[in-house]
Amino acid sequence: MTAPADRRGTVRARPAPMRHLAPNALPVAMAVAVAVFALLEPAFLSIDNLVGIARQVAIVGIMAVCMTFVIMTGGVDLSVGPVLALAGLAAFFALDGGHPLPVVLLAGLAVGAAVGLANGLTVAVLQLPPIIVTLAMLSIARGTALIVGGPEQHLIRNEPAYSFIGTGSVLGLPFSVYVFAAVAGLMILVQRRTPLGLLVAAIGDNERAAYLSGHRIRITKTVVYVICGTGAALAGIIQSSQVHTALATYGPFGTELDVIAAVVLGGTSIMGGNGSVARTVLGVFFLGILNNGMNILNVPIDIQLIAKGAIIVVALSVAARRA
Amino acid sequence: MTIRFASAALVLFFAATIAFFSVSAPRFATASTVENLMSSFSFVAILAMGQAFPLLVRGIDLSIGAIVGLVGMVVFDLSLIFQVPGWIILPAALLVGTAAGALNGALVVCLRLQPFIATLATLAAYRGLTYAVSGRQLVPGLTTTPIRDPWIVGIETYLDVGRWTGLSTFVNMPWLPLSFVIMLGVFVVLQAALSSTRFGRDVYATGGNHEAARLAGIPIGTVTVCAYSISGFCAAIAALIMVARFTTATEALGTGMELSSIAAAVIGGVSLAGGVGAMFGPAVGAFLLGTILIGLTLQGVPQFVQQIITGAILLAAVGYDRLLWLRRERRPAAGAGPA
Amino acid sequence: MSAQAAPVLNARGLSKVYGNLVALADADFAVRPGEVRALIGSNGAGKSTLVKILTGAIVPTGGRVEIGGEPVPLGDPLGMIRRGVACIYQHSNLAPAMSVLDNIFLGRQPTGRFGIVDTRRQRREAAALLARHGIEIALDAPVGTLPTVKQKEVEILKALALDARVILMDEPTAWLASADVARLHATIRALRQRGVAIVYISHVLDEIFAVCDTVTIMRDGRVVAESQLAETDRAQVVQLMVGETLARETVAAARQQRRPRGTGEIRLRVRDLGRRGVFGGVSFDLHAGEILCLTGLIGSKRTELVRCIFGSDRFDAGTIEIDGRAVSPRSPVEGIASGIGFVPEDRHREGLMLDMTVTDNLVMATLDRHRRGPLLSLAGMARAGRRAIDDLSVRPPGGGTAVKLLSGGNQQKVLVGKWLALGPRILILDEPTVGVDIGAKAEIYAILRREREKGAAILMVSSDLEEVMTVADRIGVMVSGRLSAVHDAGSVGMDEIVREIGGGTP
Amino acid sequence: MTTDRSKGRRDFLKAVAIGSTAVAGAAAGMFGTPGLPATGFGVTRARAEGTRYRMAFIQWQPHTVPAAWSKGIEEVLTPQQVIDYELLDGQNKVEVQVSLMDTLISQGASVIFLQPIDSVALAPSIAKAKRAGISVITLNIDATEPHASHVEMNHYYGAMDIAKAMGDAMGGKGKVAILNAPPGIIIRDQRTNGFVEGMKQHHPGIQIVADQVADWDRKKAQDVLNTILAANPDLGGAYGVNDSMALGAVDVAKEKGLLGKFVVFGNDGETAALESIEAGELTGTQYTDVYQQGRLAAAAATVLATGGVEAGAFAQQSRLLMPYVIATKANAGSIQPSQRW
Repeated sequence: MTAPADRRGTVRARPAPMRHLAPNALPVAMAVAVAVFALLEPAFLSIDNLVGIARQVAIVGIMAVCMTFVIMTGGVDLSVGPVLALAGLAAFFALDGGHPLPVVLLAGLAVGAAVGLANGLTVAVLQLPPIIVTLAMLSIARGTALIVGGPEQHLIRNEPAYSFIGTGSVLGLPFSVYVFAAVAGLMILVQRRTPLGLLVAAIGDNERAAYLSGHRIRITKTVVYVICGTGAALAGIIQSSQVHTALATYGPFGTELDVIAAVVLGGTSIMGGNGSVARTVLGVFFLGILNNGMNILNVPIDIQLIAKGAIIVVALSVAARRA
Repeated sequence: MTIRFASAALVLFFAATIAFFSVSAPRFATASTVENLMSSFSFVAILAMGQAFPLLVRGIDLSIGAIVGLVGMVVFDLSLIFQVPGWIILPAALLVGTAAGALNGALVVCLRLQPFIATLATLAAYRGLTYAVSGRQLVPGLTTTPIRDPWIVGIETYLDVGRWTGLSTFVNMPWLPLSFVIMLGVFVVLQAALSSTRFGRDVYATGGNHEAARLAGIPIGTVTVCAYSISGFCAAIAALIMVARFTTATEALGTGMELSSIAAAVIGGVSLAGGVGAMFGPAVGAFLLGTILIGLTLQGVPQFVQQIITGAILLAAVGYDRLLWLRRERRPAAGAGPA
Repeated sequence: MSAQAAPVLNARGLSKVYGNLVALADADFAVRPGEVRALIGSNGAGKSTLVKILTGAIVPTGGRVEIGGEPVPLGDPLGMIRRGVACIYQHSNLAPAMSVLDNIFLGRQPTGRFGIVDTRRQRREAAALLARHGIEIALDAPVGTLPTVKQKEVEILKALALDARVILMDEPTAWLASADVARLHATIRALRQRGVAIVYISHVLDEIFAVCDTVTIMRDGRVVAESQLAETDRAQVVQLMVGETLARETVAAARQQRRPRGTGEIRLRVRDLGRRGVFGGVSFDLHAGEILCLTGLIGSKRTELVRCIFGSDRFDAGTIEIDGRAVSPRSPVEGIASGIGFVPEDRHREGLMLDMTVTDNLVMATLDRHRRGPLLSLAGMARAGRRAIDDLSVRPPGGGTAVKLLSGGNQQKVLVGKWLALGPRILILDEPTVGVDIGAKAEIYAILRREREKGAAILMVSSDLEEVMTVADRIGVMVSGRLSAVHDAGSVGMDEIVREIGGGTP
Repeated sequence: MTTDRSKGRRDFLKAVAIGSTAVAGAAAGMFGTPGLPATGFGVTRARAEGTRYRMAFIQWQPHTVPAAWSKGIEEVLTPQQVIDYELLDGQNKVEVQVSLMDTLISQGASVIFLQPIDSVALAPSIAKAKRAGISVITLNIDATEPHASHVEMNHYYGAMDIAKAMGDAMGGKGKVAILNAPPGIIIRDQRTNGFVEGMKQHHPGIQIVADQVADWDRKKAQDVLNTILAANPDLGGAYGVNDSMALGAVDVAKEKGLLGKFVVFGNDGETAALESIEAGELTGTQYTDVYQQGRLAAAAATVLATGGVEAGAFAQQSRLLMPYVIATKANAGSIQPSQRW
């Protein structure tokens, strides 16, 4: 945003700071982290733990992958936390009503899509600042979740099919990991192979030009938020199935920031523009590895937080330097 | 520029809200409610005013809540573990807060990090630091020991303005919390700094037209760092007020304050695009939110519904600001008088 | 004036190269105290680059600058300002939310104790300034709420308040009404009296002859001539400005190929088109297979006109017919739907996705054609890209390179190619060769003629008279929001056009 | 945790006595409570005079325990028909709780039930309430300011007993991990300290190899324990500072086929936990009949509100100490469905 509004050439050509991070700094940082953890605690590299990491990042991963587009268009979605809770509740009540699994899943995802749609329309059509819109939606959605679900835990008992989503495993890998992989794959496909993907990049790069090329910016932006909401909902379904519980307070304050951090570490500029789903996946795993490694070394929470902050700053400032 | 259309509308809305609750909510229009409002939301107002500065230079401070926590814990330690006298603690606390803010600014300026990211990182780091220095963990016995230092606890005193002025003979005047007076002080100082000092001009210029500011020889970097330092400084004051109010500090102090302060600031007409806003709006915005929460509680509206209403009001506020902007866009030539 | 006094600003051998576009080549430029020096040349001749170097906005690839005989560090805007080089930029350089007063004194308000701004003194000085230059303006109005003309005045005041030794004025009158222009000139003369050196950049010859002492003429990044205006006449100046840079045969070829009214089939009919407060009463026909050039001063609302035709702006009067069908495009989507392609003026702001690849940019307007079910056929896109790259001979020819790495000329070709891919029935180009090197210019002209042969109707906005004379079949001249005349290119001379253009501002 | 153990026990007996009589009395709408001047027929009189009482419960944040308390409280208050009761959300923020206290005070509530996030932080507001003649009843977390009554399921001693039971189950040796809550609320500190202390006292042979934060959350607990297990394959058990986290540990044990071998203890004793215990998955938890605790508090509240006792008069507060059991497969069955929350 600090790029001077000058004439032809000079400063506008400066690439968005984050861009150069992904290809070099992030993998390097990841390698270093892995090496350090492995040295201090060989068990870090055990198959069990690596699978564990994959399982642990699945939920944040799905949300991050789905939020990447939003951030690429210069937006942000702070409301993913409560959406996660809402979706879980919706699924629970659907199960309670004895509906078949597809209906249940649909119910959950629909809630997310609806919230996303609300966000998207407000941002794209009314053109209000995304951060405020989704901040408002954060408290609206949380309030709704608490009204709908109340404080009680809604236990999801003997629903083998539903529980399989979060707890089942195929060929030794948790099913949730497959879901994450599928979503990531799908979004990468969308980004690389569909008009939407190209359009999102175009809007982030030069919204005005995209508009003058005859594209419907508002619709695209709305869609992007819908995707984000749906992603959060899917995450919510997986979580509720993983813990056999639906609870209105799931996805507490801070969830959204973790997700955003993952996306940004992945090299997408928070100001919008150039970004990549694939690199977001990298960012997700980077944070996952940090958390897992520090847990496995039994690092106290205080040091964990400080380290996380410091590492984000270092990684990104390296990127900024490159630019 | 100090009081914009938005702010004027805000005042009207504020008045309307108060009027509404005064008639609809039982026991709303009482001295004690006013006291409650002043003492429970003065520090929110201070945080909102602090937050306004990063916003004015087109930044944002997500770590403001974490700084509150950090400062609170520092006060806790100094007072209870090291038995430092309060008159030393107060400046120390302010120093810590300002330093934390300055670090944010430095990250943004020197490392060229996006403000959102830089302060997101420090949000985690400062909270972690709070845990690390937490006297509650180091000396478990202290968890049940209140802070008694007069210098600190003294902040939580109430002034019976009513009696001094003799007004209380006619009406039941609310006692004035010192924290509210402090808030007023902060407001006056910061507003003065904004509207009548060179620094204030530089802040508006930096946020309003970065390139123009640079070409005009304004030290953008310094201005930015100062803006974040001010937000840290305000966080420190807020922390002191809270500690005085609770006679202790918890590790979680200030959690979520970043978002409420941003909300209050934006409701108060501070533009996220930078360069637009003042101190008046954020302060009123904070008390508006407070009034609504208290009013709804007195009306017996369930807490959860309150969250929804708060969100809706936030939307309304930005929506209204947008409306004004659109109107200005419609007729660029008009309105060329003093605003 | 004192032509023999030592130059206050003296630049030697300045050059600037972007990628493989030479924006400025070994240019010398000097201006003396009390001298008003015109700096002229067609768009992309290197004026803005020179100005940017003199204001320190960019660092030249080579050369040095002396102020008052002292060599100065380059690329240091503050240094330049401190040394008394002020600049009035074409784009706004003000903080919109701040008052006029604060903008005038931006970054250097007089302060008392504790950095408290001495508003009284500020007002005094501002008032004096206003009085001295006879400018009326509400000092407390937020600049953002002022009309553009007033904002220009604030810019000028800002520069004046700096009591600079050299003031660069980049198109200062572009947005000014003629009365204001006259007043500005009075101001300039007053400044000259006080020994201030002024560099006056403009397309308007009248203004130049009215107010300037000397002239520096640039073309294609080079200084082609310096002279005393007293000793030259318009014809010479225009001649120098326009030059004979295009190989004669190209020009010749272009001229004999002229086909006014193309196939005779009216493709686009515009009647009394108007947009309140911008332009009005514009009527013309555009035929299939012809190139109609709209020329005029910058700010004569040509861009606004073509935007309305394309649909990215709204018009509120008159009618547009395409192939006899009345249309009123309300968005680019609709404009494109009715077969219009639009190459905007500022290719960086409005045309290209700089970080995306050449191919991506080339297919940006035709994505739907490359859809196979829900997916894009990358192969198809690549093929289309390759074809376009070959047709337009984009260099480097890789479809995968990011557009921002291309030279201005090639970027422009990509931008044009994006619209050609659409096979537009009407192609609108706004200043298509700004900042494009001479070779690329010729290529673009060739492309345009090819499209014309294919029967496309081409509407082109250009301020570069040489260009207009070269490619146009017919020439329309716009003067402050009105289409004053449309000529057959063959039957009108450049000087005539020049007169009409200048004629706009008596 | 300030009181020494024996006193704790004595309070506990006294508490049961007061509690039961109070409940009986409240149900019958008549009173004779030891330690309080017998005013008689409080509620009846109130009903006659048509005076209504306002009572509110400020919880720390929406959660099963306060929810159950609230249920229990309502059970007692509703039938009396003279009391308006509402549940307020402290959003896990001290400042919110304090502000709510102020609001209730200016609203003129007659009794405030409070689950303080912090003992010290809420003390000033409690003092203020007392000045305003409002009785405050704290639940589970005591406050440093003496007030009307404190109804608690002791965390510190509970955690100690859990440590003991856990050690016994593990045969006095092995490694355990703590799935902890983030700092900032006092329950967390009390339980953790109690557990650590208990292990020191009863089973010095057992080693606490990990203490990691899992945010009260079942999913996080799963992830964290997974990781810890990778580092310590020989881990013998885990203590979840609340049941959700314990159940998270159970999930992991199930997945890794460690059921039976792996000892998991929780805290609170919510329904899900008890079921898991009966299913032979969760080893045990600290159970309290939270409904009963709510009823007890409500009963006391009724007494205080209608009994005409001056709130300021409580120089020395009554401590109603809830009986808790360490529920295991052995005794879990004896907990009635009606006692499960």
